[in-house]
Amino acid sequence: MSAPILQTESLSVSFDGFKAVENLSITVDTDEVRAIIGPNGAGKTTLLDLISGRTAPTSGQVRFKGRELTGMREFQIVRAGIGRKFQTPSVYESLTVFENLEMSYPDPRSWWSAWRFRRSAEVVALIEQVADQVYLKDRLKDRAETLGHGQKQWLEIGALLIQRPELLLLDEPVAGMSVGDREMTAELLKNLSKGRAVVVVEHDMDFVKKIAHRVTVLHQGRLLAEGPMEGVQGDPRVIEVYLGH
Amino acid sequence: MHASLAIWIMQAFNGLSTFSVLLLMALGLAIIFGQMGVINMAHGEFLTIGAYTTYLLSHASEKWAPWLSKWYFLVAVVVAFSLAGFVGLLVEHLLIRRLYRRPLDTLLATWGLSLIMQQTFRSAFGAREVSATLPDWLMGSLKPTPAIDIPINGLFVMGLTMGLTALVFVLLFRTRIGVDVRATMQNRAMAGAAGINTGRIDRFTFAFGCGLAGIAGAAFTTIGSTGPTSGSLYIVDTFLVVVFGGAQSLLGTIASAFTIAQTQATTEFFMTGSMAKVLTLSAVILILMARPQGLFTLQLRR
Amino acid sequence: MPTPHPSAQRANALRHLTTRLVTDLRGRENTYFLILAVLLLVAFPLFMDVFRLNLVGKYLTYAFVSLGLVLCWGYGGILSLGQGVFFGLGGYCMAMFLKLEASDPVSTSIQSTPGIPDFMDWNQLKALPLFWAPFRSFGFTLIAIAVVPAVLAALLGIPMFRRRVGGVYFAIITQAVASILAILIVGQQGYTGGINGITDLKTLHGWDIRTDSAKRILYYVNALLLLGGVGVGFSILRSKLGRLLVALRDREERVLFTGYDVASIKTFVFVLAAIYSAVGGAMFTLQVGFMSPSFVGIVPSIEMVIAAAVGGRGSLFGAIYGTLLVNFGKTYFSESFPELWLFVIGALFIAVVMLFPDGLAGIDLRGAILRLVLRVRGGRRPMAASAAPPAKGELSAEPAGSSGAGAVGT
Amino acid sequence: MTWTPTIFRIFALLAAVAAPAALAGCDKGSSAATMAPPGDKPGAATGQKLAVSESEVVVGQLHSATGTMAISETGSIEAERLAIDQINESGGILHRKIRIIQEDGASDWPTFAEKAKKLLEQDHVASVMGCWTSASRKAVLPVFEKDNGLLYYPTFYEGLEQSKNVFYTGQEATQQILAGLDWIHKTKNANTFFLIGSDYIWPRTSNKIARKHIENVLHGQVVGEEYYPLGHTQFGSLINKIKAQKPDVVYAIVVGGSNVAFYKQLRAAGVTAENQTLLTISVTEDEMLGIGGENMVGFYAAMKYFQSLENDNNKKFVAAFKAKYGPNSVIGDVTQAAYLGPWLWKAGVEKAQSFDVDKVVAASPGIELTTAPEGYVKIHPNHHLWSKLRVGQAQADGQYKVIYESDLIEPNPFPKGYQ
Repeated sequence: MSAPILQTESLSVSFDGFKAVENLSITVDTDEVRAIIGPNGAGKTTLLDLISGRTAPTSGQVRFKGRELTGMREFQIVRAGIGRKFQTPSVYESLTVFENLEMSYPDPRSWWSAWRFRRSAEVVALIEQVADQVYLKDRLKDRAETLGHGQKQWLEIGALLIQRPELLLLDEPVAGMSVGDREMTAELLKNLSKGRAVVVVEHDMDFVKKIAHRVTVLHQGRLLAEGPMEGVQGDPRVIEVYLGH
Repeated sequence: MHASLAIWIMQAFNGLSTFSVLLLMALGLAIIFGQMGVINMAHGEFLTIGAYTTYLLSHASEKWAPWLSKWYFLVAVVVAFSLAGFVGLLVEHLLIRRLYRRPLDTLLATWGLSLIMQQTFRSAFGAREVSATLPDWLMGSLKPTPAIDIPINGLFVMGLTMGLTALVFVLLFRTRIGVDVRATMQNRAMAGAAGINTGRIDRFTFAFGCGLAGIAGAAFTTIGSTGPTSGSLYIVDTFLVVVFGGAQSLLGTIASAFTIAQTQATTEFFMTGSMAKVLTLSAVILILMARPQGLFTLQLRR
Repeated sequence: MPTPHPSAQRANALRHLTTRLVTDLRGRENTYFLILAVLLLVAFPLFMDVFRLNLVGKYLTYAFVSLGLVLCWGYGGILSLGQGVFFGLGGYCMAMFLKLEASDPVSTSIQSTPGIPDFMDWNQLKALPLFWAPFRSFGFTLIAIAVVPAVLAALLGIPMFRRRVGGVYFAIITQAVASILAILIVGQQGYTGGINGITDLKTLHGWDIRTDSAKRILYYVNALLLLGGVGVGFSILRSKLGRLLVALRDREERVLFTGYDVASIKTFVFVLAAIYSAVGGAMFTLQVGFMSPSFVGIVPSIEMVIAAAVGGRGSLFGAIYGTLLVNFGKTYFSESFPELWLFVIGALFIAVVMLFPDGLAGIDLRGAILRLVLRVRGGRRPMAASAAPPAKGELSAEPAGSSGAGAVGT
Repeated sequence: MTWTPTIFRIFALLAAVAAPAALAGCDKGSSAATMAPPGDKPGAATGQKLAVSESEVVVGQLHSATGTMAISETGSIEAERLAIDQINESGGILHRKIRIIQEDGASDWPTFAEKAKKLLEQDHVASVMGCWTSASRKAVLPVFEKDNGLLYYPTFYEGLEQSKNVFYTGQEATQQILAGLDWIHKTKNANTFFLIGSDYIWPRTSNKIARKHIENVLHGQVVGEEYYPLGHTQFGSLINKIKAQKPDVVYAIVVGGSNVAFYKQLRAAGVTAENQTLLTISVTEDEMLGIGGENMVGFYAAMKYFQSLENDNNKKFVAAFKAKYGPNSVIGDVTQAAYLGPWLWKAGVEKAQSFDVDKVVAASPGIELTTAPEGYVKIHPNHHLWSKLRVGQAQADGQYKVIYESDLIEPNPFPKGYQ
């Protein structure tokens, strides 16, 4: 595997004394799909928040391609090449699928560029290509609120892809999806990881098995275990934690 | 030397009484805005209801119950509370409850309401300001030393404020209904699921807040004016106090009322009132820009 | 707990309205724009004597504020209760220029210090304050009219938007700013003319702005500027920026994590709204002949918001017509029965919020009546009322018109 | 907008335009006899067309019936109506009955300007009784000068103004201030003064004049000068400053709602007539209603009129006023000054034998009014009135007891040495 694309070093954050994440150091490589698992309150989503700049760490660093992220503002981190998908699908219901994707097109993304923005052939091409990738090619003209739950998840992922991110942070991408949709999503993620890294927070173990190269287990904000799924599954501490709950 | 000391003592007291006035104004709003998130621009008019109630009662007691005229004021406080509360109940039922999801629209609607109420006062009591004759025991001042005067009405307002604040705390944090209220305000759906009648809780909370405004109005007849628009004088400051304190936290409201009052009172002593006011407000706004969550709020995972 | 449903649906309807504007905008707008132009540039001047025309001109200056509010509130979701501040600043800049021209040494010879504005003389100022001096230049004044409010708006906006201050808090803070500025202007009367404002403005480069012909010309200038403002508004709403604003209002976080500097975009639209207001203020000063702190305060600021809401916070045209209607109503009622005016306007605000959250533009009388009836029956609002928003318009056309007439004609 | 054909809204709008226009139309109709043809603009000094028919003359009344100022302006509205009724009963002016068109300034200066325009350009009223605050007067002044209208302005004010088109029936600052200060200086041998005002032009200008007089003429000393925003209600700090300074006289020009708060808090803080001399020029009987007499007992006020004045004119006036507006109604200085307006205009018109503004203006200087409730007044060439100054002492019942009366004082709106 190639050089690490993401590194966190002794990352900690506490809210009024409650330590949500404590002294966490993990490393993610390019072309890797990394799953973060752990019982509720283990600090999975908080970890994503810390990486994407949504929450400022109390101490520790986050390094992306050797570049320090802590202290940067959210949109700067996004522009640096990190895409973040939220737990609940968040798309612009009142806009069409096409417009949703278009919104993420990585032009300078200032008010001025947005005002002057014109739909070039190349933009349209990119959007159609991505739409195809996320199984929404034939829904481009429809307003997003008409999409099904799974399709909204995909649309959000698609919107991320338009940004050409090198690191994708996905928070429970298959939550509430039908079995069929899960299959397709797994397929999608496999293709995505080419040339970039994907970090997935997920509860669904079968899904994790399918996609993850390595798994990081969190418990009460601390790193509990890390490694390939098989190894982690056998780890007594992990079993204890899961059965203990 | 001794004289100037006396001045400082009285100035300190003045700061305190400004504090209690601000707090008394803000208390009702802290509940309506802070807890419920409803922006009630007509809050000042609920104050005015209390004020006019006091005025009417003072004259009624002079006419028909002279024996009461010494103590009518205490009655007025109670009546003011119930009357303002009742109107609040109506308003909540007809207006507010349809707008919980749209705070900014509440702002517009209640502004309209405040205009209507003001004109109603004007039609009913005339445009001129009126004055309730206060019982003697409320006027004059205590003289611990010949040089020091502590205004009794100031003390009265202060006491009233403390009492009400304590009451609010007990209600919110020591009673079953308080639990329900806080539950509803923090998570309506969950509270509803937990079998709390959130509709009723809303109504109660809003009415209670308005009632407090009514009491404030009654109290302010001792230090301020009573006219169709006197209530609207307070509205901006009141909102600032609540926001500055950190909307959700009652403690914050108290703290901010105290800070603002002291700043106001101190600066006033060294410059003209206008500039003092400008300075204080600007300071508040600058701080709010730096710390929008206000003075007192838990830092939570967004 | 049935109540949230209607409000949720209404919020939804509003989103539909704005979305329609954003997506299939190119449709009838051009026609509407023409109609508006004809109305302002032909119909009104034909219909009215100079007095009424000047009145309309005055109302149209408020329409600038409404336009700004549509962009920053209706689309951006940022409600400012301090637009009067910017209206006032624009107006004061213009007033300062005109006042300096009006107070030449000759016409102020009775003063102890001739050549400075009369109110300065009354306040024992012996020389023109520094910040007044540049306003001798018309060019500078024109620039200041736009820049001064823009800078203030930016100073207010950037820190707050960066810290994600929005909605209610922003509204209240802007409101406080309004009251501060009002106190300041009244208190510093040596420099500002105090509560009387800056009055008795006569000429612009020697051209008497009080004559009837001047008033007509100013009216046209004002109308053209307003149409220009509408044009700019549409070029924004039709662009990706327009969709971005809607997106911002509906899913701010998503926009943020799409790599947009949300703060700067919000600041932009807030500043733009400020400039709109300022232009309105400047035109007001020119047409009415004075500027006073009574526009800076809270009350006018909120009334401007209401006017926009009445017309339809989601529609540029609606905002203009709304402003006209509200102000005609104000004039008409306060001429006929002053006592009633506050009741009427108050009721109007409430009605708009409760029944027509999208204002005249999105008016849906059928739905409104349905809602009303059902509400009386204590039932909940049926899906039907707002189920198919796209169908609304055609159906509600007539009621909108007649109710508009009802608001004023009766 | 997008889905409601605009055309309908335009109809609505045209209706909106038509309605007021029609309204104005019928006003015109009523006095069509000598109404100007549309082309002919009023305001041309000569041949000016006014709403005067064989049987009636139209007069405008422009005050705030709504808004914050309604508190103060109600009295003026009532007094002017009383005067006009009395004039009509006594046969009107040049055999014409007066018809009033009342407009509401709504406490909003631009509205004042707008309504003034309407009265002059659409209703062509022969004169206007109106305005209360200086701000509103400043707003309408250009309109009156452009359209050559005639305004009778009732309020005591800061002076520094003199317009051909305005008659000032209240006192300008020097009339109200100087004599009062002289009196208190003499009788209370007061030398240190503490000046207080609401923060706007009238109190500031008045205090400016007072200060000059105190320092240059009385050779006294001003130990403090304080201003609070209009509507301010917390005066604790101010009161403490007063206590710290212990001035011989507190000179108070607080107005509106602040007034009430100020005097209530003064009394509560133990500052009463027993231990502090206070002279105000801003509290008339009207304001005392809101303050409550008990909070002002013993304080002094300096103005030209008090309801308790002992003379036949006033007895008749007060009786008539109470008969019309109820036994509990009170009359303040401004109310009386407003009452003078119609009478002074009547005198001017009859002396000029014409309603023409220029003729009336030309005829007015020198006109005397011996029937004025305040006694005798005379119009000065500078359009202000010769009048006396009285000092009254506040009583618990909300009235003033007149304890000093000056000689006639010449109005001097641009006092040399006081600017």
